Amino acid sequence: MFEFSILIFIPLLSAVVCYFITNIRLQFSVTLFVSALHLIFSLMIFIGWYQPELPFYFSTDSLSKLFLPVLSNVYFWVVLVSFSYLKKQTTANSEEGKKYYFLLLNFYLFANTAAILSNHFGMYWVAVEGTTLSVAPLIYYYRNEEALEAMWKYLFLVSIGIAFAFIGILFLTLSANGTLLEGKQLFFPEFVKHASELNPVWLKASFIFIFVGLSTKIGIAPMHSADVDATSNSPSPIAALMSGSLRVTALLGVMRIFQIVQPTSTYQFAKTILIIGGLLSLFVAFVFMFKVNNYKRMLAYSSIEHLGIITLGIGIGGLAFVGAMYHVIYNSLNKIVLFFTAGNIHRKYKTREVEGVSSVLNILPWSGWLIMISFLSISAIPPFGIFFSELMIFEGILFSNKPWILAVTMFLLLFIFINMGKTLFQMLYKKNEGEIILIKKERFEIIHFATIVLLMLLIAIAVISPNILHDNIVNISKDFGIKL
Amino acid sequence: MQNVLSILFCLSLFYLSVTSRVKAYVTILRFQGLLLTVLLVFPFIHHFSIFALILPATLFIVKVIVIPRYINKIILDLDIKRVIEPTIQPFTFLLLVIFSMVVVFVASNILSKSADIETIPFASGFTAIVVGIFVIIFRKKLIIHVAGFLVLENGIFLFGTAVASELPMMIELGTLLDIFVVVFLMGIAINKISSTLAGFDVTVLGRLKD
Amino acid sequence: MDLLFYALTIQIFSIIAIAILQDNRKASIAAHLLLITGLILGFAVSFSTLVFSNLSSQSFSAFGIPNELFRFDALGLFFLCIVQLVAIPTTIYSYSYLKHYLDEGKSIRSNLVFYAILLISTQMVVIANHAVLFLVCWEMMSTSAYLGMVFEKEKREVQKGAFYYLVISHVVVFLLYIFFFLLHHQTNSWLFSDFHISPESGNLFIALYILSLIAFGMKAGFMPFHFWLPRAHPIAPTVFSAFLSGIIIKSGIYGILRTFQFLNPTPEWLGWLVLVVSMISAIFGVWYALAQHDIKKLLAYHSVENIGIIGIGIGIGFIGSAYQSIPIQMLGFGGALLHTLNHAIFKSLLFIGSGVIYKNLGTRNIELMGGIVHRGKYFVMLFLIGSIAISGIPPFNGFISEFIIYNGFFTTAKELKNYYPLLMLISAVGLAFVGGLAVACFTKINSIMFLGSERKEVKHFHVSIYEYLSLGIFALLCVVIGFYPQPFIGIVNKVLNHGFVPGNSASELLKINWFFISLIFMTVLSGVLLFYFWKSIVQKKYGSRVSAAWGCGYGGLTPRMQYTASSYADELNEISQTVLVYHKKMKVPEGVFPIEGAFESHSDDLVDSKILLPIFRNISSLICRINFLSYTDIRYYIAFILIIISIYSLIAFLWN
Amino acid sequence: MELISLLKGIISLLVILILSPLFVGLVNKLKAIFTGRIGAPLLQPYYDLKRLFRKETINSTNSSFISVVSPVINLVTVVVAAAMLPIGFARPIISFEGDIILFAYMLGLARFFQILAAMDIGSSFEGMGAAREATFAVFAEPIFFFTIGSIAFINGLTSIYDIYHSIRLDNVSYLVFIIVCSISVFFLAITECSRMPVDDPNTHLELTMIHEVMILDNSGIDLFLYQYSSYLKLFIYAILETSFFYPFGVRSYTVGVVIFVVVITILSIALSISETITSRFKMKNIPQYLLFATAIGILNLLIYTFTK
Repeated sequence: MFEFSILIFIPLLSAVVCYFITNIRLQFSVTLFVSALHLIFSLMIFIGWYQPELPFYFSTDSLSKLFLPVLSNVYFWVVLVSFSYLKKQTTANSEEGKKYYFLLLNFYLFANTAAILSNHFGMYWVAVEGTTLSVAPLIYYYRNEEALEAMWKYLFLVSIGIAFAFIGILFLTLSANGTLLEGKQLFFPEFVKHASELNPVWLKASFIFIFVGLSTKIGIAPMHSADVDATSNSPSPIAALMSGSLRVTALLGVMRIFQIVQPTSTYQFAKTILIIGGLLSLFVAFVFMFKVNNYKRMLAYSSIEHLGIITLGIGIGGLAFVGAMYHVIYNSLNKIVLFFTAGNIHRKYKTREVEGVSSVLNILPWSGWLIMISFLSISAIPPFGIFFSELMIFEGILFSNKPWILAVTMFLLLFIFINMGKTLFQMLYKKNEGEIILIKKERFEIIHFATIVLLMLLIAIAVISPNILHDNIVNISKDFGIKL
Repeated sequence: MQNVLSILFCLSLFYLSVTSRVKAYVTILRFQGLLLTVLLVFPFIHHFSIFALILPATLFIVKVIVIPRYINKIILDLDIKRVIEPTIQPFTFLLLVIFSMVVVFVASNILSKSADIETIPFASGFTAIVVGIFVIIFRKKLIIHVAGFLVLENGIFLFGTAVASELPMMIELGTLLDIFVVVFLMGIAINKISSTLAGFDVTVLGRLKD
Repeated sequence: MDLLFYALTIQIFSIIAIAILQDNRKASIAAHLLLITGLILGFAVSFSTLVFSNLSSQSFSAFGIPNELFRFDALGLFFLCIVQLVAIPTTIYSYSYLKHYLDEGKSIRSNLVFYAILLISTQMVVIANHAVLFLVCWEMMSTSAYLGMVFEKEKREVQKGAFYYLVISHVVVFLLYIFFFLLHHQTNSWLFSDFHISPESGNLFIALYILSLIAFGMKAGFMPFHFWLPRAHPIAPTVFSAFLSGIIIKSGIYGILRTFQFLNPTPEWLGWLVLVVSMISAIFGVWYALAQHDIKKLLAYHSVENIGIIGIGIGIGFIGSAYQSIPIQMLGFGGALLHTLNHAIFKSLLFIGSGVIYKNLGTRNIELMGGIVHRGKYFVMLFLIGSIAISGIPPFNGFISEFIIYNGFFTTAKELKNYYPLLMLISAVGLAFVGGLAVACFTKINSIMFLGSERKEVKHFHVSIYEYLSLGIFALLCVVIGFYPQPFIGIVNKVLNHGFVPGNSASELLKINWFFISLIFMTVLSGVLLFYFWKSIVQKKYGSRVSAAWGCGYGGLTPRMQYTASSYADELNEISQTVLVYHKKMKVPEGVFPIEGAFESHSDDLVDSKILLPIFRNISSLICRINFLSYTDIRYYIAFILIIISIYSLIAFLWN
Repeated sequence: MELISLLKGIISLLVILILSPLFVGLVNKLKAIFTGRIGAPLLQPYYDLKRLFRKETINSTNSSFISVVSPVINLVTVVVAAAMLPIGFARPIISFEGDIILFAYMLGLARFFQILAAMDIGSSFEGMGAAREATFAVFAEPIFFFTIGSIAFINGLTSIYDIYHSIRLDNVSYLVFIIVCSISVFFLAITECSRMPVDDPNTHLELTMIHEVMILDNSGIDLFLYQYSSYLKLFIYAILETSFFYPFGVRSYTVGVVIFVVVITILSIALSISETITSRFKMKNIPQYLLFATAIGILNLLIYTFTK
């Protein structure tokens, strides 16, 4: 019960606290404390120093053990930089936004933790909806028209998507009719246990609905649009939060149902659907990288691309699945760095258009080099982690029964790399005529510290490759019936 | 009894598809809420328990009283025009609804072979979902979109009762709460939109593009 | 081997030094010193290991590091030696180069860091034994090279060319992924030492070879994959273009040779494929070079030519291995290896020389140069040595390796009778043709850049002591290998004997009468000196003076009346107009009172300008026409959900 | 035995060094006779050399150390090349496996410096000459390989001495092959030594010359060296030519020498005749001419390879 309260109640509590205290600094310190606590606990659980016994509707398994640290890590860094961000980022009418900022963050942590730890579809559904509700106002932080539109679209589309996911869940109960599970609760473990008895027709239907419904949150094409709008128009920490942890949480649901589907006859079908989704997302990213002229949108599309890669890997299975699990971690780390640095650039140039930005490397040396390095790392250049995970995924694809997918993927990735690089390097290098470059030092801030630490982490995890992580991922793939 | 309610539900959907007044939507939402409440209360006539009444009660409060009032309030505050602006003829819309309804009924009839489900509530629930989507797709006003979303939710609820699985009450309540908050947020958003963008239909939301 | 890792560590320290030292100058001095010490130590270790130890054991255990990660076999050590040998003078030059920028008050830290990373990763590439480690080092090498390239990042063409290079290396690494995956899948191991696949495995064998040839060939710059060199080299800072052309493109050669170690014996057609491709690269590389006016671009095309010559050697070797003939393999691969070393030396020399010129004249266009010989005599001499060497003319090292390759032709003709003499003869003629073109090209650049009178007024021409030092070291190497090739031949022979040409006894390489050749060279040298003194004595006797050149009685010769580079090369370029995409613009002065006329000749790269860019443009224009996804209205999003669900349900319905 | 063969080699080298101007003189004399003039005396080249030797050296104002060392290098390399040639089956001083390559590349070295020296003057006349020299050299190289090289490749012999040594009369196709080879060597000689119809050794129009214009600005000892090395070069090619015509199988030194003299005379007659009856080509046509010679070589080779 203790760890349960640490992980779930304390965030809720601090949300309430944040509602009552008005001083931003105080709110910040409370939230930071909570996030640190959360991080420590989730790491302890991950390392397995003790097995938490959680109450009804909640439990931990290898999958949630992996996803929980991802969440709390992202959350911790986001909170860490948030305060300085709020100090600097004052637009005309973002005051009230500040008031609820930390409250909503805490609520988000509460909901997201609940979603990850829940072992019941209904609970999961409620919690995920909760995350949507907590994120939507945060998207509207800037209080301008774009933010408003983004929020509306995100809220509306995702709510509908979630509704579809609910239908999927109902189908799942239907599929349980006439089996031992009939009338039982919608607990994952039972379903996984008796999966083979489920009715295939309804199972298929339920998989489709849950996948498509949650796709609106994961950002699998063609349900990606609202996601892109939201990520590109929210303040950078929130964008990092969304592409770092929220999408992953939504992915968790898909993986749950995939895990249930796995022993049944629907397995192949589900894999195909996942592969189609992944390829579609890659294709969408490929198309939009050609015409994107707003660097935050570009990053958003990049996270579409990487979630697509992960989905593809899960769908392919085998080694690709393991690679996908690693990719989840690395991608979330890398996305934080990208969005933070992009946030710095936005703060300096006051525009998201690529045209408006020039010679970043001279004006903001720190952020410039950091965003370049993180771009290199996101495009799978060693020694950063993404390289290794993509290596695994590629090898998995090559030796799956559909090697042609590798060719397609590589082609798309190559062009994504080209266009992203073109856009980014133009920002970094381009020197407008008549513009005097004065080489002045950019102040070294907490945000740079955070990004550097994260990049280090990105290298360290890849190079050291701790056994706990590897074993955990091996366990996950065991749960998914993957023989390595 | 359940079937009767479902049929009524479907009739409400027909009305929804031909009406051209915003107010009518609110009324329909109320009506559907009422139907769902009755549907929930109905089993308890035999074995009565206060505890079991919590859920229907909340349902009634949320779906029949609070949300419709709230929507009405928004309509009055922003004095949104009384007529909806359909993008296609009501007649075509009706045809579309009928067509999809037929498809859904046939399909669910086929599906009911493989698993025992009461076809009529199931099908009508599903039709409600489809119609909700149609409403969103073919109407311009954001408030109507919200209404469409609610219709969809009602459909899901009906359909949930049809598949004869009792979700734990806590989760049902959570669902209701979520829906309520969503609608609440949407209302705020619509307010903001009408104030900042001077308009309350989707045509004003066209800024974000590549 | 521990020492080697200490050496690497010392080099890594240089990065730290840059990080901690605040003052730019101090940082640069410290970093360069550390790098050079590390390199010298490393070179000492690797060279001594290569020469003295018997390389029987495939891998040494280095402290801490488990065996399978690194491997110090003959081939790896040979390339390691090349890298370090070339890196030392380049680093010396790098110091003065960066000093030049420091005086302008430009920050050079980043550039220095990337240079250090480039050096270290390149040394790691050639000793890596684990495929993934290899890939990591490989990518770090390419990427740090890119980051170093964009030193003068404000310039448009710098951004373009460097990015072009980055994209190409990305493509290469994608291909390498597949290559190593297949090897891993087949041999069920990641270690180079375990990779071996026999031709029995049929298609896989061929596929692997094709992959490796495309990937490594792209890195090495074989035609038609050469297009990135003439774009990347000119824009890179001289240190990097020297290293790029001297070392990095050799990593492609290294890869191909490794592939041969993994997969042999090769089928014969493969040998012919390599031979023909290399011949084309050699001939058209030098021909393109002839048409250039940008000195660095010209040198880049010369790298294509020399890679072609190396490839010819490799092709011969492949043919030899197809027939299991040891002499042919020895001569072919031996020529290739030695030419790799030689090219690394003189190409670095030439690039650094061009860098010096660029620093002083501020232009890379040779049409604007001239008369430098009167400013820096010794500099010109050093550059001249490099030019003679690269044209494969005796008595310098270029000739030695080409001589070995010619012997390869002869031996192949001798060993494998019937139609081989004819084919080999044609190949030899091709190589001779390349030599002729190279002579034409290097006489062109030497004479236009250095001789005559100054076309553009040279403010000052100063060559710093460091520049002289590095150039001198390279020139010395050229001379030494030219005049006294035996030890180097011995090393190459040893490399080939150990795990390269299986089961070899008496070496063909050593059979060549090297002693006699170096004797002849000595005679030539002494003869020249002798006659020179004699001539000067005679001149003393009968007098000598200086006067204006003969201009058909017209006295006022001006620098602009000198012969230009484009007119020098015109006749040859005319002949292969279509391949070179060679076009001229001429404005003839007309009328009674003619206004000034103008003439310019220009050559684009065929592959680059006629194939790649159009393809890319078409793709992007096609994609930009796709806009069914870029709706802004939320109703479409929701419609998408409905549509995709129905599609998936349809799939589900039609499933099995 | 070794010593004697070495001695023979030295003698033959000396013969080459001494007789080369005479050969030029002979050709010029015959040419004069054919054109109905009396012409210069037979030993005129020697007189020229003597005269030049005595003259004062004048260098261009632009010239650098290149034009100082170039004549020397030119001479030395040509002499070394000459030392690889057999006369009357004496093993030359320099003779080892693959010296045919060294021979070609030594001449290449000479050319390299000749061109540089020409460009060193900094006048456009020399520029033209140098450009032409470079251009035609590119096409001359293949001819050399297609003739002498072809024999090398066919017999697997890589030393000039062995190559000529291996020439046999036994089968007809081989004989034909050798003869055609000698023809294309003749073409090669004409090109390399810049005789008619490629170049006119005694024109004085700067715009039309190749070799002469390159040394236009040289004088005194430099010109002496250049001239002498060009005489040597001509004689070297003459020897390459004549060596085909040794009575096959005869292995006696004296007979060899006698026949050598005879053939040289015949060759000079042929050369002078050709120079008399042909006129210079336009510069544009010279590559075709060279390609034609190459074509002969290739054709010949193909025929030979596929008739066996």
